[in-house]
Formats: sequence, structure tokens, C-alpha cells
Amino acid sequence: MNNILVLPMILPVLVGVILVFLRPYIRVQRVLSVLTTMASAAVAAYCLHHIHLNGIMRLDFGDWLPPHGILFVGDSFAMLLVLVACAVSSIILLYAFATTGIETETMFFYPFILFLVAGVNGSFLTGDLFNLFVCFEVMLLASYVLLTLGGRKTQLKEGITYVLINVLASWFFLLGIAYIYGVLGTLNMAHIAVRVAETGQGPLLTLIAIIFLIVFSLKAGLLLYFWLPGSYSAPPTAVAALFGALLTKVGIYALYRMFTLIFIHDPVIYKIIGVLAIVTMVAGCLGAIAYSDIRQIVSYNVIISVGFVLTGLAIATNIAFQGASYYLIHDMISKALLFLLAGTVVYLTGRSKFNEISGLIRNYPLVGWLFFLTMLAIAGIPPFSGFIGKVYIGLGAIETGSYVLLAVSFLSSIGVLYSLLRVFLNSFWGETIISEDDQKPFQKKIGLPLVLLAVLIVGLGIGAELLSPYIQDAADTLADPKQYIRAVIGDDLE
Amino acid sequence: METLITLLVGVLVAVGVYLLLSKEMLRIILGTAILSHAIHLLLLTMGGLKKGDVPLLTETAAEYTDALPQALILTAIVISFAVTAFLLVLSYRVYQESGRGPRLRGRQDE
Amino acid sequence: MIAGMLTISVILFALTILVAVIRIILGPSLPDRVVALDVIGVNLIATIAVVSVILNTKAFLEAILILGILSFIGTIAFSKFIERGKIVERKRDR
Amino acid sequence: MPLQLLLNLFIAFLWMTLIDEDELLFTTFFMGFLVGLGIIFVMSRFFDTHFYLRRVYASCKLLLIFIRELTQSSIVVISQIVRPTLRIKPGIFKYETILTSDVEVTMLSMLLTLTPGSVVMEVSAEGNELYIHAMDVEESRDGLIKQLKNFEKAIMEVTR
Amino acid sequence: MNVSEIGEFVGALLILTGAIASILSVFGLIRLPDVYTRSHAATKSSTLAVLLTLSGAFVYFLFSENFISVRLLLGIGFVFLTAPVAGHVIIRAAYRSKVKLADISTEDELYEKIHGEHTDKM
Amino acid sequence: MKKNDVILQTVTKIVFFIILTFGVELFISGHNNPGGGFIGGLVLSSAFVLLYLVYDIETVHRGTPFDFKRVAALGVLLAVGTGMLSILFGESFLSQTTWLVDLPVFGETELGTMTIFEAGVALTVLGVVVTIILGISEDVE
Amino acid sequence: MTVLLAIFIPFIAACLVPFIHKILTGRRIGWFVITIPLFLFILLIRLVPSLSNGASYLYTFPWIPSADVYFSTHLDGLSMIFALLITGIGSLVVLYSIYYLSEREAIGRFYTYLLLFMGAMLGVVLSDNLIVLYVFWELTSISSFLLIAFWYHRKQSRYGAKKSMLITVTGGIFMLVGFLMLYTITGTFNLQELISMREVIAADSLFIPAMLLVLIGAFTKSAQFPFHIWLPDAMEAPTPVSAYLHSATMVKAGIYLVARFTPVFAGDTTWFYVVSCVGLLTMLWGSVNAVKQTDLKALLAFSTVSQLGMIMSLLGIGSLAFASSESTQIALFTAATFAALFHLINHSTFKGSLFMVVGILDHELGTRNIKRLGGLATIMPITFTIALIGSFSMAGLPPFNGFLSKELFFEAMLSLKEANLLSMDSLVLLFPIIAWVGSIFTFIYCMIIVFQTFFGKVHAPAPGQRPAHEAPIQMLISPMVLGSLVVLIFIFPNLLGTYILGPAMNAVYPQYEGMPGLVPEIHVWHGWEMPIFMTIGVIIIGILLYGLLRYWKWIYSVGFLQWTLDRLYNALLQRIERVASVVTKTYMTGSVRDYVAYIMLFFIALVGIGLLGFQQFIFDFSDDAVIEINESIIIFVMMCSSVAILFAKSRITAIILNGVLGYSIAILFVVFRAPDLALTQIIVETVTTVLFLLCFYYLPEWKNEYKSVSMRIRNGLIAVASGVAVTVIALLVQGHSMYPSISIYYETASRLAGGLNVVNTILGDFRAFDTMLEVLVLFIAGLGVYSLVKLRRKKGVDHPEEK
Ligand code: NA
Ligand code: NA
Repeated sequence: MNNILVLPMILPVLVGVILVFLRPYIRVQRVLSVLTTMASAAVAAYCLHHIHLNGIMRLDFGDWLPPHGILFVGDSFAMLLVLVACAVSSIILLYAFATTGIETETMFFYPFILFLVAGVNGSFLTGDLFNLFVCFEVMLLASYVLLTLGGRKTQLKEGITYVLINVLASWFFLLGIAYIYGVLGTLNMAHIAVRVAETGQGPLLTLIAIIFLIVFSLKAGLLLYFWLPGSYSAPPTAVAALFGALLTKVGIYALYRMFTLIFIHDPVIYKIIGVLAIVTMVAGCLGAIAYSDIRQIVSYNVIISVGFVLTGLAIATNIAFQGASYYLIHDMISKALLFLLAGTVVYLTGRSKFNEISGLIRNYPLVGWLFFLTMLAIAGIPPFSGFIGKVYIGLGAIETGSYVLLAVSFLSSIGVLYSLLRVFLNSFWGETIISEDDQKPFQKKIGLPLVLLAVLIVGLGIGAELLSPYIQDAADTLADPKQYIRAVIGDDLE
Repeated sequence: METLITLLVGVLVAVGVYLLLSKEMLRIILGTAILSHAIHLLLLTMGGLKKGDVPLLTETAAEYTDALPQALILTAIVISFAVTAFLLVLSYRVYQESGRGPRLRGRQDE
Repeated sequence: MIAGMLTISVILFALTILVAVIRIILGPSLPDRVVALDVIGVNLIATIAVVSVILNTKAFLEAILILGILSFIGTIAFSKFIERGKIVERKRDR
Repeated sequence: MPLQLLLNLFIAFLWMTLIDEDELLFTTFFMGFLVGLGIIFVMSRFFDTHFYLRRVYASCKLLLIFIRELTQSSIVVISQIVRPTLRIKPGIFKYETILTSDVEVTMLSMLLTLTPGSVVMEVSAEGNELYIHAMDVEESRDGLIKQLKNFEKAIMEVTR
Repeated sequence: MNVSEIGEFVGALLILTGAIASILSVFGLIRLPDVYTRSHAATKSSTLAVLLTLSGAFVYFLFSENFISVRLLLGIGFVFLTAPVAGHVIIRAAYRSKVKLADISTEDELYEKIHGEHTDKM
Repeated sequence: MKKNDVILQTVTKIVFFIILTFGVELFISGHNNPGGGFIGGLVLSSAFVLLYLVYDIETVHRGTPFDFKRVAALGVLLAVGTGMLSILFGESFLSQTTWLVDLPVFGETELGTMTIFEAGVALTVLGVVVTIILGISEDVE
Repeated sequence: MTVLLAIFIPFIAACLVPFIHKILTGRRIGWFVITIPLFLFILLIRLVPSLSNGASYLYTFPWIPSADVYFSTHLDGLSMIFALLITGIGSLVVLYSIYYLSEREAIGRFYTYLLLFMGAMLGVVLSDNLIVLYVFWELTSISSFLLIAFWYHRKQSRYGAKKSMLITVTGGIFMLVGFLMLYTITGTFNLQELISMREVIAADSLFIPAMLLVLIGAFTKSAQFPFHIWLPDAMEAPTPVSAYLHSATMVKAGIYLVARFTPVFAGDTTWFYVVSCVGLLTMLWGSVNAVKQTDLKALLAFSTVSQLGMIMSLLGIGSLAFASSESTQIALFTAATFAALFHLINHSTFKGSLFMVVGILDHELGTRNIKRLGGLATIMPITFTIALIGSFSMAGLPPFNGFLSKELFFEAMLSLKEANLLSMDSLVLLFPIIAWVGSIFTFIYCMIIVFQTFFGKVHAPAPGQRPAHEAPIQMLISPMVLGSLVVLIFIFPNLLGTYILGPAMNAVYPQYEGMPGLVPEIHVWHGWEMPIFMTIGVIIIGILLYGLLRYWKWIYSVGFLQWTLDRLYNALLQRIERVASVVTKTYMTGSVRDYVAYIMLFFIALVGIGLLGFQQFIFDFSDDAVIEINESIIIFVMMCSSVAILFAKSRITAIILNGVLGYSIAILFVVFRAPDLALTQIIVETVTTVLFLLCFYYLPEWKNEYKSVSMRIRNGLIAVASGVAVTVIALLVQGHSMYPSISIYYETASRLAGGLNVVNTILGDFRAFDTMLEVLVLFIAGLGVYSLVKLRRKKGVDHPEEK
């Protein structure tokens, strides 16, 4: 019994609900919410180490043994993501304190954020397919509200698109669950994996796998990312950063789980994923170059990285999984920072197009240099966080001879670099337009979370070794689904 | 029966998708509603139809029909209700923001 | 004999519903449709009752009552919509 | 206060009926009483009308009258519908009732509405005029008015 | 035929009668000229039909399983209580939203009261 | 002509209490019969929907002065709380327990955490549905 | 440890500069900075003797051992040349810059970048691990980027910085992939191990790709054709930077890489072909283009391109030693590498001094335009002398070091005839000719530097400019030092050969280490052989062509010569941006219906692909339950009402029909023995309908949807196909149901959970977690609706995130 496993999800829920009662007390809300995410992160860190020492953790809700009850399964891959998600959310919360404004904060802002975090963590941890659907919905509902909170016109408009696309995705999810249940009669993911392996993944199961591919591609923004740029550029910065850091990652996680645990017997799927990843990266690059709106550019960068992470899945070797794990972590942190920076620029200048902004670095050197650093990190330039993941994925691609994937994924970093370089050169460099008097003061409160994230980015690059045992655990579980299955069902059952 | 219901599901899906491809918010929301009807039926069908008695153990029966899909559908119904409610409000807020005044009364020819 | 009567009944009820649906589709006025919907609700109650008898189960007796309640609520909602456009008011204007 | 007590008993009874047990048990009734107590406690500020739970006999009589009327007029309406050609002259007429209280007027209207061929369309603001739509106003107006009088009498026996 | 079989038969008969009443009354929904007259046919006749059916079911359970279904009784009561109100409300709404009476209608003592006084209704 | 909703309102007063009672019954008896927290909560909320339809918000509020958001939040707290309770008792999260309690009037009665859980569910459903409907309706003004 | 120190000291110093700058204000900070390279230079030069005795210095500590990334450094002869250049020229450049930069500049920032670069560059040449090397490699690109855009308010600076960054980083990424391939082959990132495994590498199918990728990295960095285009624009950097990065050190990183990887790759002649051909082509292209430049710095940039090409081509020829077995041949080809390394040093000295001269001119006269310069020989005699030395050395004239290496260059080109390569016949002739032509153009632009700047008529200073005068002595020290080196090396070439070049040769040719003739003696006079004739030819034809320059310069303005790679680069970027914009905006319409259409099409397409996998379609209807007439009527009702929704004229009709649908489903739930579902469905359907009605108040009337028939058909097709897809899969699933459901368990265990309603116990106990979360979902939605309706941000209120 590992009740601790439920804490990263249930703590935010509990505190979130309690905060509803504390609506007028913004300070209390702030403190409690950031404490909650930090506590969740601490729990995740503890679990991560526990898993490293003792193997995969499992919690059967209500003590009903799998496959009959719902359970949380904490493997290193999931737990790493939980850890980073909580840590990043904590930092984003710090940013939110400084920028959101009392008016929005009283709109149950913090409860919704906590619910979002809860949904994300639940999605990472659950070992039941239908429960994954429900966790997704928790996350989605919270994101719907956060996206539209405050109710500005663009928010509402983008909200509609976002909600509708996700409704459709959820529908496909249910469709997949229905089919799976029809064929295999079970919902526990490990149990499904066992049964799929037993029957051999025939064409029908592959067909069903394709439906799940569609579902999670929609969530992850793999090719089906149309909803993403608009909805990521509408909400307040902190929310956008949270979205950029967390939302697509859940879809990516689910893709990894599905296609490393359950539908692993038909290589066609990996080919399809590979093609999708390639198209995503190319289209993402085009999109990132096409716009001059900084928030759009940043959003398309999310798309590129989705494609990049999923090349790891298309390659599907241990080393590629290691790369993907590293890269996912990097991506969560750096995208959060990138979104925060983009938002800060928009906030400081009141403009969002990079060609309308110039010479910011003179007035706001910190923002400028952090942007520069983030740009390098995201482009995978060493020694920052994105680099090591890139190396591993590259090695995996070479190992399996996936040269097209290799080429596109590595060239996509140039697209990333180019798109962000344009922003940097135009907005931060160049003649300073704003006079000393006109410039908005840069609060230290805003600086702190930015610096914290930057420290993580640098630290993760230089201190990559610290994470490597956990990353290896994660990759091992992904590469060898038996570990997961054994942890859930044991050797005796079926 | 299963086949017939599956066909019905197909029809509902087609109608739902067609509505989803509209411009009008209301049609779209109706489309999502119909799609969720379809998926609920499909979930039930996947567990097998009329394969036993009502899953109440008060009723002594040789066989009970599959209760799990029912529980899942119940959850799905509630979730889809939640989403529909939100979507409805969201869409009318969009119209509100774009400055179209409310109408006061259901029209005759409706 | 009894089974036959019940089967015929349930088919008749189903046909009633079909006819009511035709009225809904035809209209022409909104109240017409609401009336037809009300008819459907009432006939669904009957259908459930007959099905309960056929299946010899008491599991659906709640559904009868629930359907009664909610078809009533639905009808009132529609009527109010037809009458006033808004179905819940802050303060009655009378 | 006594009114609410009445209602409470009613709920307790309702509860007992809903539980659907084989035999009537005091505990069930008590449980229902508790539930009712809860509901009334919660809703107490809302409840402000009168409710009478007496004159069972009068009620039964009213019921019988009503069932008779219902059957009769149902047959009339159905026969009108299935007749090959429609020969009806619908219309709206006004009826001034001697009943005064809300409950009385409501009961009258409902009974009238339940019997086929007639619907109460409006109750005037003062509550004493009923506007009735009849399916065949020319032929059945007198019959309807007679029916109304019958109902009024029966209702007053129950309520007063 | 024992008592319970007779009871079951009576129940079934009631149900069948209800069903026939229902299908007959629903033809009114097609045949009658305006919403007001249709509502007579629809609401009330089908109310009768449903009452018959529920009573039939009640009788059936009573005799076949010695089961007094209070829920069915309550259902009957509920339909009694709500059906006329529903009919009344729809008709009133129709009239207030100016749905025209059929041409064959002879008199309308309400018209002035509703549409005469208030040109602007809300 | 002014409206006179006397018929509707009079009937509603009765119907409302029938629905409420029925809702509570459905919730309590959900263990062994169709019903349970969701359905119970939904029926309860439909009773309120009826009230709001027939009366107006202010009138209903005079009778039921709750903040339904809080009702809903309380419901969630109850549902989550039962889960946390099992943690406190050293069992797996959301382990439902039943106790046989000897109550003065009822005798041996089964009391379970599942009932609390379902009560939470019902309260949330009630709170949320009413919140939504009120929210939209009050927007009219 | 010394080596490690050498890498880290500049970084540490770079971090300290901003703080020290507060104490040592103004240009005084330069005196702090200069101590770093000077110290390191001394540190390193003390190791020279031991290196020439065959020692090498290794140091390793684990960085990311799990990825085989060790922070290993290795100081051998090859690294030493570069390390000395970096620190030596670095010292001179810092000294020069102290007086070059004005007090008003952001001097602190400048030195931070410069030190950053210095550390990175030392890292590149000293690291023994490919990944670490790559890390520093990119760091040099970044610091170069920062230095080029030092005056970031200038558009041209930003343009140049961007260009250099894009090209060098891209090249770096290619190189990284090459490294990764090497790792895949060998399982190590360690350079020394790689070299020892060259047979394994050569046998692998990834050998050629890895080689080409690494070369792309080298070529981009060393500005080889066609990647050279960034270098002229990099001249936007302050001149000390140009002298340091863009002539003496960073651009030579590519040379270093090629030299370093020669033992790994040179076994295959592909290496030779690519390296030498690209090198020669670059040399020719660079020199030809240099002639037409009017900006002195641009001229020097192209000259650098050309010279780098020359060195590169020499390295290519040097690689042939690996394919040879005869010792005479080996000696002949290793001599090419020797020449390359020798010229590398020479180039750094004379080019460095020339850049500094240009910097002085720019600094004193405010222009670098040849057309506006003239007659400065008398006004600025010292400057003129240094320029003369540098230019003549570059032109390959004695008594300067350039002459020596140029001779060796010709010799190496001529040595090709000894190579027994297939299909070499034409190359044997072509190589020396191209080399010779390139040298002629080199000669011409050297003359341009000297004569068009320092002779001819003196231009009047433009308004706002000071009259010309000699530069302050502090600025002249560095170029003077370099100038004297040019002469000194000419006089004592073999000192350099023994102590510096010798160990480097050993590093390039580990298998020939200690072989006699590997480090040839350099002679000022070879006797009357081909190279000297070629040099004389260069001088004669060069003078002729220079004299007639104005008669043939028009060639540059015609046709394809005008069409430069630079324009291609600009056009390419523009085109990419336009295509990106057009493509993206074409499909990102912002309209939900389009997105939904994409998704459904995607679904249909993927299902289509999935269906291809079936050999046969098995539908199994045997297990179907019977259909009652009434059920079929209900289903018919549902089909009718759902289709009727499509044709509903008014929205409320559609809602009513939807209600019918919902109620009918409830009936189906009854028929299928699902009482709880039926109850829920009925209530939810009604409440939803009420919600619809509530919201109708605000929603606009339902309009006629379609204007175009084609749209309707498109949507219809998508819809029908989706329906068919869902149905077909569902039917297949029913035919393939392979396992009994797990839910049998619930029936038996339900009593354990204390309930007889199985559905309810599932919801309340077995899957209570779902229920809990579902309640949460509902709660969030409720709260969300509330905030959406009630909590609107007030308009006009100043919100921190909006303007
Ligand atoms: Na729905
Ligand atoms: Na339940």
C-alpha cells in the first residue's frame, strides 16, 4: 500500500476545494497553492527515489486488486513527469502572484490551477484506461476555465475552438475505450497489455491503436495541433506558461504509455508516428517562422518540440526513450520559461509583434539574457538542458537507421533557433525606442521565477548526471513493458 | 440487436459530425450532444446487449448483464453534461462579447 | 395470450411515439412540437411500465416516476420559453 | 406550525411508501419523519400556503366524479378524432367561478383540463375568471358548464 | 384459470386498452387543425392511456407477485397531478405567443384580454 | 393581461416536495436499488430547477438561502474526505468501510463511508446544477 | 590540470569582469583582462619543450558518465599550436583593443564576450571528448554571435550576427550528428580511442556519412565555399574581434577539426577529394571576390576565406599519406600537412597585423573604403610599414613568412602527380593551375591593400572627420609585434618547425610518429624548381593584372558573377519566410469547422490505412440479441429524429428532436437492462434541455447554414465516412470479442462492498476514484460557468497584463 502515491493528485484537489471557501483571502490562497505544488513535488521526488531503490510503486484504490479496481502506478517515467510538472507549476505560480492581478485572482484562479495540476498528475499516474480519460477531463475542464477566465473576447473565441477540439478528442478516447473493452473486456492498462500480447496484435487491435493514436495526437499536438497556437496565446501569461509546460506533455506521456506498454507488436504504428512527427516538426517550423506575433511563435515552438519528443517514440529504443525522457523534462521547464518571457515582453511593451518592439535589452537586460539563454536551450545548444536529450534521441535514430527522422529532428532545432533569433534580434536588440521615463518598472517579483527556471535549465544541462539513474529507470520501464505489467498484475495472473 | 444498435450509432455519428462541421455554435453543440449519445450507446453495445438480467442482485437471475459499461457510461454522461453546460455558456458569452443583444422571446415560427 | 397482448401494447406505444415524432418534425408551430414532446414523454412512461411487466422486473419503476417528473419539468421549461423567452427570472414582473 | 407538522407527516408517509417494504414498520415511518423534518427545516422559509389533509370521503367522491367525467369525455374526443370527417367547432369562452382560494381554483382547473375536450387557458389576475378552450364549443358549452358546477360543488365539500 | 392469472389478464387488458387509447388519441395529433385542439387529443387522451397502462401494470404486479408497487401508484398520482398543468401551460404559452386558432373556431372571448390590452407583451 | 400562475404554482408546491423526498430516497436506497449519489443529486437538483422555472430567483432564494457553490464544494470535500479518512485509518485511499451501529430507534444499522461518499456526490451534483442554472439566469438582468 | 585551468580561467574571468569593471572603470578593465591570455600563454609555452619530446597532457573528470561524456582534455602538439595562437594573439588583441574601444562603449560586456570566446576556443582545441568539443564549438559560435553584434543597434551588425550564428550553428549540428554516428560505430566519444579504432570506423557503413557531416561542421566554421558567406558580414564586429576571431582563431577551428580527424577519416580517398577540392575552390573563390571589394575589411574577409581554403586544400593532400605505403610518397604528402600547419601560423601573424592596420585606419580616418583612402604612406609611416609587411607576406613575397608557406603550397600541389590514384590525371594538372590562379588574385588584392590605401592622392577628410595622422603608439604595439613575427619566422622557420610543428605532425600522423622526414626542414631557397617559377609567374602576371585592373574589373559586374551566394542566402530566407507564412495561414484558418474537418479526415484516412491490414473481414452476428418490433420502431424513431435535426428549420425544433433522441436512449437503456443509466439519462437530458433554453436567450437565431453546395457535399461525405468508419470497426470488434469481461467479478464481489446494485457498487466502491474525479469535473464545470458568467474582468480597469 503506497498511499503516498495519491498525494500529488489529491493534495491539489483538496486544497483547491478548500481555497474555494477562502475566496476573499488572496494571500492565503497564494501561500497555500504554492505550498501544495511544492509539497507534491517533494512527494514526487521521494517516490522517484523510492522507485529507484525498490521498483515500481502501486496503489490500489479501495484495496481492490487489479484489474478490477482503479490503481495508480508510479514508474520512473511517470514520476519524473509528475516531479517536473509540480516543480514548474510552483515556479509559474510565483510568476502568477506578481502578474495576474487581484481581479483575476479572485476568480478562483488558484483552485483552477490546482485542479489542472491535479488532473495532469493523475493522468501521469493512473494505471487504468478509463480513469485516464477521467483524469484528462479534470485537467481539461480546469484548462477550459483557465483559458477563458476573465472573459476577454479573444479568450472566449479561442476557448470555443479549444473546448470543441478537446470534446472531439475525448469522444475519440471513449470510442477507443469502447472498442478496447469490446475486444479485450478490461480497462486496466497492464491487463490490456497482457491480453494484447496474448492475442498478438492483429489488424483489429492495430486499428484500435490508431484510434488512440488520434486521441493522444490531438492532446499532444502531434500533427493535430490546430487548436494549440490560438489557445496558448489567449490566456494570461502564467496560464499560457502552464499550458505550454504541461498540457501537451500529458498527451505525449499517454502516447508513450500506450505505445510502449500496450500496442507494441505492430511496427506500422511506429512508422505512422514517425511520419506524423516529421510533418509536425516541419509544419511547426513553418508556423514559427510564419508569424511575427511573439506568442504565436512561442506556441509553434511547442509544436516543434512535440514532434521532436515523439521521434523518440517512433524510434522506440532504450536510448531513444532516455533521450525522450530528458527532453520532456527539459521541454516542460524551458517552455514554461519561454512562455513567461514572451508574456513578460508583451506585458512590458504592450505589444506582441516582434517588429513593433525594439532594443528591450537596454531597459530589461535580465529578460533579454534569459530569453537568449532559453533560445539556446530550446535549440538544443549545449550545455543547456535540451542538449542531452537531443543527443540520445539522435543516437537512437542512428542506431535504428531512421535517418529521415534524424535529419528532420535535428534540422528542426535550426527552425527553432531561427524563429527565436528573429525575436531576439528584433525585440531585444536594435535601437531602444522606449525612453527611460516611459518604461514600465520591472518588478523583482517577476524576475525571481524567471531566474529559477533559468537555473533549472542550466542545472539540468550541466548536472544531467544527477537525473540519469532515474532517466535510465524510466527508459528501462518503457523499453521493457514486462516490468510495468509485473508490478501491476504480478507474475501469477494470466 | 447489437448490429442494429451499431448501425444506429453510425447514423448518429454521421449526423453528429455533420453538425460539428457547421458554423453555427448551436448546431455544433448539438453535434457534440449527439456524438455523446452515440458513444454511450456504443459503450453499452460493446458489453453485449440483453445478455442477462438487470444487474441488481435483489433480482435473482442466472446471469446479469454487464454492469461495468453501465458504470462507465454513467460517468461519461455526467462528464459530457458538465462539458456541454460549459460550452453552452461559453458560446453565448462569445455572442455577448461580440455585441449582439439578447432576444427576448421565442419566436412563433420556431 | 397475455404476452401477445403486452407485445401488441408496447408496439402500439412505440407507434404512438413515432407519430408524435412526425408531429414534431412537421410542426408547424412551436407549441405543437412541445405538445408532441409531452405526448412522447407520457408514452415513454407507459412503455417503461409495459417493458417492466414484460421483463418482470421492478428495476424500472423509479424510471417511471422520474420520467413523469422530468417530462413535466421539460414541458414547463418549453412553455415558459415560448411565453417569455427567458425561462428563469430574477424577479417576476407581475 | 401545525401546517408544517402536517406536511412532515405527509413526507414521512411518502417515505414509507417509497421504501416499498413488505410490511409497514415504525422505523421506516420514523426515518421518513426525520427526512421530512430535514426537508422542512431546510425549506421552512419557502412554505407559505395552506394545505389540508382531510375530508377523505369528499376527496374520494370527487375522484369518482372525476373518473366518470374523464372516461366520458375521453370517449367523446376519441370518437371525434376517429370520425372520418372532422365536425368540431373549437373556441374559447369565459367562466366565472365561485371558488376563491388558490387551491380550489387549481383543483377546478385541473379537473377540467384533465377531462378531454376542454382546457383552462388563463386564470384572471383576480382568480375568479377562467378562460376555457373547448374542442367543440357550440355543442358542449352547456355540458361543460354543468360539469364545472359539479366539480365546484365536490371541491367545496373537500376544502370547506 | 386461477385468480392470479385472471388478475394478470386484467392487467394486460388494461394495458392493451391504454395502448389502443394512446394510438387513437395520437391520431388526433395528426388530424386536428390547430395546436389547441391537438393538445386536447394529445395531452388528455394520452394521459388516460398512460393511466390505464400504469394501472394495468399495477394490477399485473399485484396479482402475479403479490407486490403492491407504491411507486406505480405514486406515478399514477403524479401523472394526474402534472398532466393537466402541463397541458394548461402549453396552451397558455401558445396563445400568448400568438399561435392562431384554427379557422373553424367560432368564438374567442380571451383575445381582447390578452392581445388587446398589451401590444407589447413583455 | 397580467399573468396568473396560480395553477402551476399550487401544483408545484406539492410536486416539489414529492421530488425532494424521492431524491433523498433514491440516494439512500442506491445501494440495493437503482439510484445512488448521482441520481439522487440530479433528482434533487431537478426539484430546484422546477422551482426556479415556476417561481423567480428571489422568491426561491428567500426560501433556500444557500450558496450553492459552497454546497458543491462541500460535496467534493466530503467525497475526497472519505478517501483521506481511509488514509488516516491506514488503509488504501478510498477504501470504503461499513460499520454495524446499534442506533436507539433503528436497531442494528449499516453505516458506511460509502454513504458519506455518495452524499458528497449528491451534494456536488445538486450544488453544481443549481449554480449553473442560477448563474446563467441571473445573467439576464 | 594545467590544461583544465587553461579552459576554465577565461570563463571564471568572464564572470568576474562585470564586477571588476566596477572597480577598474573605463578602459582600465582591459589591463585586468590582458593578464589572462598572457598568463595562459606563458603557462602553455613552458610546456612546449616537453611536448616536443613526445609528452602529452591528459586530464579527465566525469561529467555525464552515463552518456559517456567525460570532461577530458588532451594537450598534444596540434592543440598546442592552436592554444598558443589563441592565447598569444589573444593577448595582443586585448592590448590593441584597450585603445581601440572608446570609453563610451560597453567595455565590460565586450571583454566578457571575448573571454567567453577565449575559453570556448581553448576548450575546442583541448577537449578530448567529442561531446565536450561540440559544447565548446557551439560556444564559440555563440560568443562570436555576441561579438559580431556588439553594436547591436546597427542593423548590419544584427544581420551579420544572425547569419554567422545560423550558418555555424547549423554546421555544428551536422557535425554533432557525425559525432553521434562515430559513437554508434565505436561506442565512445573519446577522441584518442576513436583514432585508435580507425579501422573499425572505416569498415562501417556510416563511415562516409559521418565523415561528410563532420566536414560540414568544419567547413561552415572555417568559412569554406559555399558556407563562407557569413564571414564578410561578420566584419561588422569591432576590428579586434575580426582580427582575433575571424582571422586568427575561430575560423581556424574548422582547420583544427579537419587536422584532428585526419587520422580517423583519411584512410579513404573521399576525404582527400572533398577536403582538397572544397579547399581549392574556396581559395579561388575567395581571392577572386576579394579583388572586387572596396571595403578594406571585406577585402580582408574574402582574403581570409581564400587563405583558409588554401590551408584546407593542403590538409586534403596531406591525408593522402594515409593511403600511401611508400615512404617517399608519405613524406611528400605529410609535407602538405606540414605546409598547412605552417601557413596556419603565418596567416595568423600577417592577417592579424593587417586587420589591426585596418582597424587603425578606421579608427583614425573613420572610413575603410578604399576609394576614400589614399596617400597615407607618408602620413602614417609605421602603419604603412606594418601593412606592407603583412600584405607582401600574404602575397607570398620574400623576405616574409608567407613566401615560405606559399612555396610549400605549390610544392604540395605539384606533389599530387606522385599519387597513384585512379582518375587523377586531370586533377594532377587542375590542382596546381587553380592554386596558381588563386595565388595571382591573392597577389592582386595584396597590391590593392598596399597601393590603393597608402599611395595615390590624399583624400580630403569628409565633414566631421579629423585630418589623418599616425595612430597612438599603444595601438601600434600589437601589429608591430605581429609584423616582426612575420619577418622573424622567415628568418628562423625551423625553430618553429621543430618545437611547434613537429609535435603537431605527430598528432596528425600518429602512425608515422618519429618517422624521419615527417618534420621537413624549411629552406628559403629550393633551387630553380617548379614552385619558384610559379611564384615568379604569380608576381609578373599579378603586377600586370593589377596595373590593368580598371580595364577588366567590369567582369565582376556582368552576369552570373554578380549573382552571389549571399543573395542566394537572402533570397532563401525570404522565400522560406514567405512560404511559411502562406502555407501556415492557408490551413490555420482559425475556423473550428476546418479543424474538425481535418481531424475527421485524419481519422478516416488512418482508419483506411488500418483497414488495409485486414486480410478478411469477419463479422459475427451469431451472438446478437433478438430485435423486438417495438425496439426497432424506437430505433427508427431515433434515426428519423437525428436526421431531422439536420433539416430543422429552427433551433428549438432541433432541441426538441434532441430531447426525443435522449429520451429514446433512456428507453433503450431500459430495454438493455440498465436502470441507473435510464434514470440518469432522463434527468440529464432534461436538465441539458433546460440549459439550452436558458442560453437561447443570448444565442442568435439559427440561420441557413450553407451557401455552397460543394461545401455541403464535402461535409456530408466526411460525416458519412466517419459514421461508416465507426460502424465498421464496431462490427469488427463484435466479431472479434476475445475475452470475457472482467466485470463478472463485480457481481460476486458486490456483496463484499455491501450493495446489491452492482452499478452502484462499481461507482461507489470498485471505481470510486472515477466517481470522485467525475464529481470534481462537475464541480470545476460549475465553478467555471459561474466565473464565466459572474466574474468578468471589468473593462477599462488597468490590468497588469494588458495595455
Ligand atoms: Na450528452
Ligand atoms: Na448510483
